[in-house]
Amino acid sequence: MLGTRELEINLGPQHPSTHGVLRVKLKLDGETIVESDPVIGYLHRGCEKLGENRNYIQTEVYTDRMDYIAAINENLVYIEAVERLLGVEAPPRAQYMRVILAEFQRIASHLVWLATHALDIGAMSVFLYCFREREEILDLIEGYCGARLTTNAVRTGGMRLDFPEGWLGSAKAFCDEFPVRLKEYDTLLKTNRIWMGRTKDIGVITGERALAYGLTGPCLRASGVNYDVRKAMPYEVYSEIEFDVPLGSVGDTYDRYLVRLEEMRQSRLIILQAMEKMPQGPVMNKVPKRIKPPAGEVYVVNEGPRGELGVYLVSDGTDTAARCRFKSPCFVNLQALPELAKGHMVADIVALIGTLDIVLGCIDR
Amino acid sequence: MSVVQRPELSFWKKIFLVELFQGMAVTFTHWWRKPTTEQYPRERPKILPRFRGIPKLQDHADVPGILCIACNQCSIICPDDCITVHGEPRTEGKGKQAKLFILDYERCCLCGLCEEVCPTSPVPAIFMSHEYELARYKRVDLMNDMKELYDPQPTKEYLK
Amino acid sequence: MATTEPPEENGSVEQAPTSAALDRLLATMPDAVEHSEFQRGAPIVRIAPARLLEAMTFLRDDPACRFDLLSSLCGMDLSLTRTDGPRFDVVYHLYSVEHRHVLTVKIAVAEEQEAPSVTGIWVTANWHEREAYDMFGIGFAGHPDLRRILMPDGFDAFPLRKDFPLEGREKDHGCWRRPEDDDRYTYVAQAPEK
Amino acid sequence: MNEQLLRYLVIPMAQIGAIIGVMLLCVMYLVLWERKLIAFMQVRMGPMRVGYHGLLQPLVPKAADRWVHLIAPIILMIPALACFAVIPFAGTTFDIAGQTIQPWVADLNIGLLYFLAISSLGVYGLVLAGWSSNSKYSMLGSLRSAAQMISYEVPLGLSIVAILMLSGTASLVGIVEAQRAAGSWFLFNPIYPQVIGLFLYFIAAVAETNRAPFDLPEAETELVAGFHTEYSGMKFAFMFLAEYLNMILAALIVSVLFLGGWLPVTFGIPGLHGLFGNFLPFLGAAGAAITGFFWLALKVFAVLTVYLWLRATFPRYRYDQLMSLGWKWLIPLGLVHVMVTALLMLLRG
Repeated sequence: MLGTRELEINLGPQHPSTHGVLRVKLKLDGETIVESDPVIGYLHRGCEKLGENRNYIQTEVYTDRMDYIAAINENLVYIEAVERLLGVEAPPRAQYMRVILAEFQRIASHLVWLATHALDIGAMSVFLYCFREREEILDLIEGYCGARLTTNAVRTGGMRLDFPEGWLGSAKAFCDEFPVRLKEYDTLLKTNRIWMGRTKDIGVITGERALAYGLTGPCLRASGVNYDVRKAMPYEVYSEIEFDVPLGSVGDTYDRYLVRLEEMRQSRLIILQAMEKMPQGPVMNKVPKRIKPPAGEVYVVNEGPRGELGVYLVSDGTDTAARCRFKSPCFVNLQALPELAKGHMVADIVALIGTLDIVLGCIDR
Repeated sequence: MSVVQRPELSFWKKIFLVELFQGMAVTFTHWWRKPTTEQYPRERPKILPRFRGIPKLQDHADVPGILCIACNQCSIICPDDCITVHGEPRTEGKGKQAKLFILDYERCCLCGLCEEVCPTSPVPAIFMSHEYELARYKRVDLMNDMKELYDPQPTKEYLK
Repeated sequence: MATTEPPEENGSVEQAPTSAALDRLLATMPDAVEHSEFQRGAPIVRIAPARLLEAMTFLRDDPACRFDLLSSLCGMDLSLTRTDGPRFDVVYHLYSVEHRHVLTVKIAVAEEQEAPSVTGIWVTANWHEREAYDMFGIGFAGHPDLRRILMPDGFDAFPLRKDFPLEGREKDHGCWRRPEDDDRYTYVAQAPEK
Repeated sequence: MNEQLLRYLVIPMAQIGAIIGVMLLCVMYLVLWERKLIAFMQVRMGPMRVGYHGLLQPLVPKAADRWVHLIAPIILMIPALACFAVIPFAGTTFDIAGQTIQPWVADLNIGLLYFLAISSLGVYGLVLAGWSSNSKYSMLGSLRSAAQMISYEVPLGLSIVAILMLSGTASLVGIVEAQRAAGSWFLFNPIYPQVIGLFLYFIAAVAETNRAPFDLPEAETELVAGFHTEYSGMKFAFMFLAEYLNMILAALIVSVLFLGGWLPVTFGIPGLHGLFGNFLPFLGAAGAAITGFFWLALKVFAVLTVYLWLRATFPRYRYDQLMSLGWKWLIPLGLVHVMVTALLMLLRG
């Protein structure tokens, strides 16, 4: 009996371009995708359960293992939640240091995104150029806190150590020659017709639909919605730093590429401003050795490179949290994949996974 | 907030593939730039002073005997419960010192909290060393007791 | 009638925090709101589960509130603290891009009872509710396909409940068995026979 | 009788053996050169501990039907090697120990047609390989590569038609002789410089050998290495070798057709036609042959470097864009190119 049946194919969980252990059940009609169903949970380590059985100092060690590409942003949002529970403020110098490190981590995270996104679409050299830049940033982060990826850099009430001498000099050196490198990526990709062909009008999503899906970060701003937590609800010292929030117009993969490139330039400007305005002074406030915040709850939101990082902490007066919920932006962004992928070709789902910039540790927690 | 502008290829650029050649020029110029990779086993990476390798024990000249005072602060703070310490009265001077100190490398996540909370005076007894070659052939080697925690792990020179 | 607790002072003298959205909600649907309070400046309101969908649609569509982003939806197991009332809480964190204000909505859900699903209002709630079901076992009435999202499908317990041990149940553990002739442990994925 | 035997059996066999040996050697060094060049272009060192010895142990997926699985790489390999018979490696014939030896295996007067016919047999190998591995990924990969190779035969052919018109003969030796007679490479041909022809041929050849921006069938990021997913061991080595042989072949054809085969680099400039004709005058004809071979090798090396340069720079086309580029852009361009060549040949006599 002759008949055509849709080809069911498994993308992942062992697949070079799923940015981690993600499995997407694809239903193909020829080359076009009829239906896709992402399956997650392969990297679930129960960070929230650990959060409820470890005290506030120890749980921070687990936060940078969730979104291992934007470690300092995860540490920062968790520590801010603990500080708001305790009612403690970090001294101004520490706040500026946090902004500098968070923005460096954002650039590093965007570089990993650009590297893997370009490699999935075939531009091998961009992958290696991006990692060369990221290497310099990781050396800076290692110079400060001692680890490249699992940073554990922020402490409740400020920062444990000040910048080592010579650190600001090399940070400034990086910021000086970074624009030249960005221009190289642009000449290689931005106006390249093959790149345009592979990213224009792929995975288009309108502003309202993006908000309905709860998309945040570059994916939302590429659809034209102006929501950046650093501007909407400024934390640390972002209110004292002027920077620009790039928005897209069409909301396709090409816009998300342009928005993230522009964000890297803005992050560099933020770092330069923060380094100038950073006052001298202590880096740590008086904080009790055993952190026992008063009973209550708090939901703190930061702008991570992938979107809105949220921590919901409920404390019952003891030194371990009653409920510790990590809202992960990639978990929400990945949910939009089936709608974005419908009707595109198999090669596009690779570009779509790249443009959503998902990190499986952040999704599965 | 500024809307990013989407460049359009002009007709002539499309015909004469200008931007493709620009792209090729970028890779061409990279040809003779100095390569940034290091040949790992022969060239050793430069370790920055604050690098957090595997925790190790250390002693200090002005404190006789074992520096660690077996106060168990590190084993309390450790998120993965890797450290077990048993104390004994100090041989010289008063107070306690560590009789048995087991650190389980297998579970250690190099977070550096133990070095922070260690209260010993001149230098923290347990400190984050600069060793990063942590592979062992047998799981049993990962449970290090005091003797192994003191001597730096020999880095065989890969001369091949 | 809803009582608005005086916000507790946390050392800094600031005028009592107000939330336009909360007042708007109290004005239009006083009976839906069981209790509302301010915690560190953030408005928190507890709504009767029966009136949840109505309240949430109002919060999203009302021009004064315009909560178009459901930032996070999560379950909470209160079996240790709230022993008398229903066991679970479902917490919704809402945000309005237009007015830049936040609101936390809570509903109480008993163990066997099902919470109304808000996937009709915000599509993002789909996976959040699946995770709440997967972690706590809270059923959501009206959810398109409520199945486990993080844990393997055959898993029969709810890990984030307070009574689930941190190290996991004995039954899920495989064990490291070391045959005599070889000194390397090999992982065998079925429970050790006592 | 043994003289006949000698001329038509022993010498060609020796030549074939020499060609296969040299080609396998330069495939290995081409692979090494590719990894080193792309590495340098990407600011890294590339393989430093060079120990390339492709002897891998064989493996066959159990559900595959064994014979087809075995034959597919062989079908891929035979056309790649067979096409070398027609390539003129040097210009002058020379004699050793009394026997005159031509620096090519066979000078067919339908040389170019032979090349086109044999090289398009490779498609069978791909399809069989994809089909016999009995896995969805290989299936998709092989269908894609078959469609791609077939649709890029047409622009390949069109760019060759212009050369046939200019040189009047299909034998590759004849083509290079025509370029010598015309006084300059076809690329800088006074009547109608074949720039578009070279561009067309090069793009089609890149697509034909599944390379650079068109390496869709083995797009590792999407289909996990396409049709040779399930291959390993000697069979994979065969396929790998076939791919690189095709690449060298395409570079050879570009050099012979457009860059004047064994003619020295300065051939185009009026005054210096024969300047570097013969590096080793004391060897006489053999010296000229060796220098001719050297020039050909230099041009092939340049063309291969451009191949690798493309791979380091450009992202990958999607399947349907690839097809539309081939059918909507390259084929019309090819037709126009042929017409213009014909027109100009008529006008300029």
